[in-house]
Amino acid sequence: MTVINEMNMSFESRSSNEGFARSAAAAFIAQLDPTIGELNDIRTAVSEAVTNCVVHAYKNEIGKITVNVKLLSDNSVIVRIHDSGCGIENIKQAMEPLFTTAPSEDRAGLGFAVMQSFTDKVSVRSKPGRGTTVTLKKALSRRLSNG
Amino acid sequence: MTVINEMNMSFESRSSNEGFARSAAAAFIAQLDPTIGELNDIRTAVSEAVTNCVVHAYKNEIGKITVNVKLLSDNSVIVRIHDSGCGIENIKQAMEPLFTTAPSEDRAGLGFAVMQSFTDKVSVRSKPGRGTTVTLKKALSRRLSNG
Amino acid sequence: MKCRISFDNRTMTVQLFGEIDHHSARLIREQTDRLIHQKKPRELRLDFSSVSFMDSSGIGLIMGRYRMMGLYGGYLKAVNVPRELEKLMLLSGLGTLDIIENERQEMTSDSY
Amino acid sequence: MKCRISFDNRTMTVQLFGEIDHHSARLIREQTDRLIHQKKPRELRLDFSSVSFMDSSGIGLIMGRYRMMGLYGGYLKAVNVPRELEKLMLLSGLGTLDIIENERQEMTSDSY
Ligand SMILES: Nc1ncnc2c1ncn2[C@@H]1O[C@H](COP(=O)(O)OP(=O)(O)O)[C@@H](O)[C@H]1O
Ligand SMILES: Nc1ncnc2c1ncn2[C@@H]1O[C@H](COP(=O)(O)OP(=O)(O)O)[C@@H](O)[C@H]1O
Repeated sequence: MTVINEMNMSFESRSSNEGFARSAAAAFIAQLDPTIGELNDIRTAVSEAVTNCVVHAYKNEIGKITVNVKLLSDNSVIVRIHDSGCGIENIKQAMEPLFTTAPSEDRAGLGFAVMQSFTDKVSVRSKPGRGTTVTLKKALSRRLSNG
Repeated sequence: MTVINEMNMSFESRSSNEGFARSAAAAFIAQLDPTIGELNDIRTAVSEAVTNCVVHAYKNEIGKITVNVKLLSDNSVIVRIHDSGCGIENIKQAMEPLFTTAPSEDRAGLGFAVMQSFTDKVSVRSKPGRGTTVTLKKALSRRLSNG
Repeated sequence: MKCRISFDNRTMTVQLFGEIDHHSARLIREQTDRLIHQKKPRELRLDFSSVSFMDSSGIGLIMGRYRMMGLYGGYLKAVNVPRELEKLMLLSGLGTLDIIENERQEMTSDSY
Repeated sequence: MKCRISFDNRTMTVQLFGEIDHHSARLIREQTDRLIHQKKPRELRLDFSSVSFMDSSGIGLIMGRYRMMGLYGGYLKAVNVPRELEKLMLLSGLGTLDIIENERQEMTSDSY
């Protein structure tokens, strides 16, 4: 599968950037003419991953978040969200629905569950103390109006 | 003046990215609660600068465009659009209204004129053969609803 | 994201606007919790009709208010939930708590 | 960005939609120019009522069609220009070419 278009962005882990990040990712992916539902799914999944960087990775500090978006020739999308924050000790446990290390802050523990149900594939790489990379893949429906 | 928030993005000089670039810049700046008119001005000016990278800087090739957006504490915005393309020999001439080196492609020669009238300050640095950096500054009106 | 809060007897209604995420949820939480503590309503109605986006932070917001209302012996209802948010609400298990006011019910009463 | 083209006698109307920039202008140009060459209309009406964004590429688009219509002895009108695009249109000097159909005129006839 070849990459037909690619975008990178980086910004600070301020909560006010959560809305920007999902909007920008959606604006880039809109080129593939996704359905409104597909675009909303991606917007939601990206919001979860970016929020996790703000809330968990850089708990009491401001750090850098990078987002990479690739549009592939088979009409699918790969979004990679990266932070250089605290990392995740136990990825399997972290991905379990309802698991959260910040219940006091109204976290529902559903971030990874939402990413998984709103995209086709979620992979997580993390090194404690070094940071976390979440990769989201989603295939878009092919539509006749495309092109 | 201190920078209260900052964003960087980079993408390829494909014309389909022009819409993405201005939308993403606008989504970031929306945090400052600009008026619809102010946001449209910025969207238009960014579109001109990015289009120039696609059309002029990287005429017959695909190159990298970077956009940096800074939000300042005095409620103003700085957007920097950079390419590593062909550069501009005579900046003064290039900025004259109606001047264009690509009349055959329906260029109106109004890109810089639009940037100048839709923002407060436009500065251009360029090295022939090395690339061009356009910096746009705009102060936003302070509104009571802010914060 | 702003919210408009109104009272009718012991019912407190929070009309939510725009996008609900971790950033905006904090502001909504601050505004609502102060009033819940003050007025101790019996029913808290969260109206989602003007919400254009929500992620799991919105679920956390609902769950937190649900628990808080329980402490006061009151209850919470999520009303006018747009179709696009249903997927998220169902995934979260909120369906089993019987706090989402069912649109089908409205449609049934319409058809009589 | 799509456009819808219709003919009425020797008037060709192009209804433009969405955002007009360098990217979308190319597609619009391809669609319109083919039909202008084929049908040689007397009047080309570009309808901007559904345009949400435009930059100077849109000015280039208008000017290019204006010249082309001139070659055929026809003329061009830009109609239903939204208020947000006026600033750009005025800046471009299009005002002096008398191709923008004036909204004030419509308002005057309304007030009779
Ligand atoms: N980028 C990250 N950096 C560090 N820890 C993370 C990151 N993302 C998720 N986690 C950990 O995984 C847990 C589960 O995440 P998630 O399912 O999104 O739920 P929530 O964000 O509501 O806690 C978090 O509570 C946190 O401990
Ligand atoms: N990023 C750039 N790289 C190289 N040349 C540029 C760049 N931006 C502008 N120019 C030059 O400046 C001229 C005027 O630009 P502009 O006012 O935007 O009008 P237009 O894009 O319609 O030609 C262009 O025709 C081009 O020669």
